[in-house]
Amino acid sequence: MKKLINDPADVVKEALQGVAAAHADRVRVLTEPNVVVRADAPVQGKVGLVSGGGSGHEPMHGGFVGMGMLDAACPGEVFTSPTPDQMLAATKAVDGGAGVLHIVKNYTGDVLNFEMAADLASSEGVEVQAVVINDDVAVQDSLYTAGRRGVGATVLAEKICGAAAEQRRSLAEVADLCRRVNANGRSMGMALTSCTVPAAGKPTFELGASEVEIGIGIHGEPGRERRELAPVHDIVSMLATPIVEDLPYNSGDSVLAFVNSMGGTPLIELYIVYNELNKFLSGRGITITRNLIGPYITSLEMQGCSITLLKLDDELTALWDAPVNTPGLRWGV
Amino acid sequence: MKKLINDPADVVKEALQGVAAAHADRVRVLTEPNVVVRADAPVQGKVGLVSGGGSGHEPMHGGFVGMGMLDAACPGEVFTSPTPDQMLAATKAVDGGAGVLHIVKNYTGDVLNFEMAADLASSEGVEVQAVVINDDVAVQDSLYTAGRRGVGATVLAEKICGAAAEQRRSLAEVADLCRRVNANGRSMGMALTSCTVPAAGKPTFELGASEVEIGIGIHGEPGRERRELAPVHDIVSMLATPIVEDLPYNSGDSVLAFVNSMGGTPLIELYIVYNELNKFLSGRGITITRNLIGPYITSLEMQGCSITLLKLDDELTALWDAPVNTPGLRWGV
Amino acid sequence: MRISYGQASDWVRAFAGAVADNKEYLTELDAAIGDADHGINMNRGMQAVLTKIDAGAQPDVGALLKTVGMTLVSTVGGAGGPLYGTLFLQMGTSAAGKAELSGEDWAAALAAGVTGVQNRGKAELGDKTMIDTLVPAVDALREALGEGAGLGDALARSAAAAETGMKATIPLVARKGRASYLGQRSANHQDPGATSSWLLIRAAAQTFAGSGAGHDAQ
Amino acid sequence: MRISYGQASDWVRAFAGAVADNKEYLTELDAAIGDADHGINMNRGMQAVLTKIDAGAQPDVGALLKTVGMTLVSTVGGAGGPLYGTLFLQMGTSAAGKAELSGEDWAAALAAGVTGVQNRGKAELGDKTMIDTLVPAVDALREALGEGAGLGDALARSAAAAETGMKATIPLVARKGRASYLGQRSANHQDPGATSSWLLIRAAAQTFAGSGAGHDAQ
Ligand SMILES: Nc1ncnc2c1ncn2[C@@H]1O[C@H](COP(=O)(O)OP(=O)(O)O)[C@@H](O)[C@H]1O
Ligand SMILES: Nc1ncnc2c1ncn2[C@@H]1O[C@H](COP(=O)(O)OP(=O)(O)O)[C@@H](O)[C@H]1O
Ligand SMILES: [Mg+2]
Ligand SMILES: [Mg+2]
Ligand SMILES: [Mg+2]
Ligand SMILES: [Mg+2]
Repeated sequence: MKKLINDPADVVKEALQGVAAAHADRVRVLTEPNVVVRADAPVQGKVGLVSGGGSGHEPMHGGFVGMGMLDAACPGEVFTSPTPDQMLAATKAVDGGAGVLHIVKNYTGDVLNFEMAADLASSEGVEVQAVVINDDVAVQDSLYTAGRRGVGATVLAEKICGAAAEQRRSLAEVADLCRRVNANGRSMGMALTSCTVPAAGKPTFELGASEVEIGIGIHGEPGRERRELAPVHDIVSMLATPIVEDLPYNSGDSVLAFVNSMGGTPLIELYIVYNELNKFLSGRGITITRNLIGPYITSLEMQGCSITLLKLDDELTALWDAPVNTPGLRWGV
Repeated sequence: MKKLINDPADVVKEALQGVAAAHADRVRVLTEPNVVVRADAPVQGKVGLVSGGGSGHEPMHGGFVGMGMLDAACPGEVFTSPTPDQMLAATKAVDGGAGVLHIVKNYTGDVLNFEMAADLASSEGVEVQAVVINDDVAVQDSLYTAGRRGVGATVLAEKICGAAAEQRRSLAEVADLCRRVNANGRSMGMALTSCTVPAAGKPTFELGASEVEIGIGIHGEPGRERRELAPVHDIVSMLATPIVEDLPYNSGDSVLAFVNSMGGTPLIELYIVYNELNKFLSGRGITITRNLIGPYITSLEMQGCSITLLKLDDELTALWDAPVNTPGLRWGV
Repeated sequence: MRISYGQASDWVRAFAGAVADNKEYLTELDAAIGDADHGINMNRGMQAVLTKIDAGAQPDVGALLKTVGMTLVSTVGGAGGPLYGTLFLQMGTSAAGKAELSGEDWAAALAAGVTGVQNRGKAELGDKTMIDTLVPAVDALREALGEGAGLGDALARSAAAAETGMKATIPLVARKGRASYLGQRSANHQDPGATSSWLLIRAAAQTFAGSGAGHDAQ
Repeated sequence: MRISYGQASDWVRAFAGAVADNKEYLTELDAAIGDADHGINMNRGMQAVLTKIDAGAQPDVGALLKTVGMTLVSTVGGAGGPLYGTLFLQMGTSAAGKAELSGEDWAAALAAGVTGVQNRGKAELGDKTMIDTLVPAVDALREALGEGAGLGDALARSAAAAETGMKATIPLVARKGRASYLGQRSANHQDPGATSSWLLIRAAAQTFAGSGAGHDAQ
């Protein structure tokens, strides 16, 4: 394992120290338990937005704390859901009297820990609602399973709900909006390489020199299917077809297209993916009216990409365009 | 070679098509020859800023085209300096009557091609100045060699000169400022892995499972020294010591610290690097007053990082803080 | 034939030791169908538990188990943290105020813990989770005690049932937790949580058998 | 013993063929001390040259060489583009308006080209660049012609000197171009540009020897 780290046990702690040193203008980093909080939290009268999850997905979530997006993020160990005490501390730190929304990715660990935290916060008198994001079409959904994973739509939900919260919308409204983003967003990802959890010290899976995993999540877990490497034209079709057919996205729809690097795939390849996606969608009469291209929800140094589509209307578009000022996403200010 | 591409020969072309499709609000992409131009170019009365270089360093340079930064970028083939006809087309496209500055990284190919282009542009009546960036302390400087490479300081020069050009400073002033950024900036990089030029199809060099290259450039070339992997604490000291001793940066100095990913190193590691750098500099009485952390001048999918320091004064700080609106760097607007 | 505070805490220590010894193994099982952290997470948690219980004795067995649960909840994370945390918290509630446990107390506490895990995680038998180890372990324990077996025997039968349950996860297609994302590809792998749960049950059989609760000590 | 337009263009084609055949080899040499693109770049450029010269004949040898130079400048990029571009452009200027070249014309054109490369790149003999191949090649050519050798012989001696110069780059520490960044680590590798230049000179000896300019055709 070659990484720019000291001790695998200190990865999260030292990365958070780096974040604290780099972005003191926008965030504070609490320790014991670890929470990244907006510098001016709690914002009185504003719904507080809290998310969290395992580390290793940077900039998500800590890099999305700031004006117009999250009020706090709870970083767990690498690929490990954070604990309820972190979520409780975050919830209390951002409660400005208008309640707190927990944006939870659908993983058993995240869901259970956030549930425990919400119980604790409620018992301390903080109004909490939780929305679970589950946009990954690679996973067969069923009442009898853990359901679909939450992936790329999480980033979009955090941005859009963050904008709505800045407008002082109510907790119920922001939660509804979050469900709306989730309902209109779909994702699918693929890997060219595995990644190495620092504490594990070796790659989570092994891929042959010309193999790829289709339908991966963001935790280095194997995907739905292993297959031979193909031209990106075909890869995009493998990812985008199940996405557009699932919701479905139809001719005439406007979408936000989010082409995400899993961490190790550089921008030059992402733009080629975007080019193929644009052609794929045009061919179906779907128009990309907004886009996001880069490493935003990553899986350590994994090479690969994911595609997320979000069906847009005027309101979602306006909220997407609203100012945001976080270390990971910034415009309009 | 596993990459998200179609044909290696089409990498640059298709990535540019992706850029054109994604960022039509801010840039236009010309073909034959390839140039990325600010959408509203030429801006009358403003010095035009042109840079360029091989592709594979994204977002540099094409991602830095837009208000407050470059007016045009010339993308060459992967790791190959662009050609004079690209630079000539760019220069003519951005000439708003106040002259054009060529920001050139010190590589023989870039220097020679930009020289030829400047001759051609001058002969067509466009006033051109060129500034060569050579901030890489890994390379021993000498009158009898090609001198130092231009690396991380290029990004900072493009941002700072872009802000000055927006203020309608003269070509001579913007060129002077560019030389000042270069004079006050120093960089050094390292690699954990090699990278694969698409057309070559295999890694440029091979590194053992616990080897790193210290003092690399941005073209997958071997560095000054191969050594055993070390904790990031030591790596940062290997990179930062020659940097601070070269200029030198002294106790009491304020600096911009730029921690850059070579493309394949994820943000979580960069923040650990930043944390170590912050401690290293604090220990010498040097204060980081601005920072930039992320993949901005990359070497395809190479894992590794580079550190760039720029000594700041009030003017450089204000120009750094000025609004910028490019696909790769955005704030204040 | 009663479980003292010391024995209960020895059990916790034995489980911590087994987790530490099997850290890589559990993580490898999790790499195959999950995210390669189960051993790392459980070990981080159990090391924190050791630090906690080394720092001073708790008032009684119930308090001890609650402390273990609280510590796991706040140090493990992932699915394992709330699930094992709940297991110990509910065991602690069941054993609240008791300075020592009879065999029936132990069985009742374990059953309460497992019910807690089921309430929290909503997994059924056959979903390929730790439930596939824990439910047979509780059932066998109760059955043995009901048949009048000594605690040592009952614990041995419980551990055997746990092991069978653990191994039975191998052919299953996961329906809960992260492994469920793999669909059919989750088959032919032993579930990591079922494996750590077997270590827990086996530690009880070993710890309590080797002391006053041993099967000859009826 | 004169070089016709057809022979000149055969030489360009022969160079293109040699570059194509040695594309991987040149790129590997460049990977060792540069950035692994020299073969790829030169091949892209020479393929563009072939397309260009296949599209229609140029008015004369000078125009042909200029077209080659212009095409290389606008398709190769890197250091190779302007340097090889300049070589051909200056050769074209030297041969301007000539329908065919004498041995002396050829030597003068090549010398002008190499001087152009030196003016542009500022490399000296021993800097571990294409200059280490080209300067000895020109010197040997002129010396041979001065001694009254036939063009075929002179070209053979030129090619031999080019090869010696190319091999002499192996022990050198680079002082120009990308390899200079490596310092001492650039030693013990043959320079890629010196190697492509040897292909160029060798192609001349082979092309012109095998036709009217051959060494028996004095
Ligand atoms: N809903 C559930 N109910 C019971 N056990 C579960 C459930 N979901 C997951 N598990 C158990 O948790 C184990 C994984 O734990 P761990 O790796 O620590 O968490 P994570 O999956 O969050 O990385 C699985 O092997 C399984 O036994
Ligand atoms: N200043 C120079 N003068 C002459 N030749 C040079 C000079 N700099 C580099 N070269 C030649 O260029 C070759 C490299 O060409 P190429 O790989 O195409 O360009 P780049 O170095 O830009 O990738 C070197 O092997 C060397 O022979
Ligand atoms: Mg996990
Ligand atoms: Mg090159
Ligand atoms: Mg796990
Ligand atoms: Mg090269």
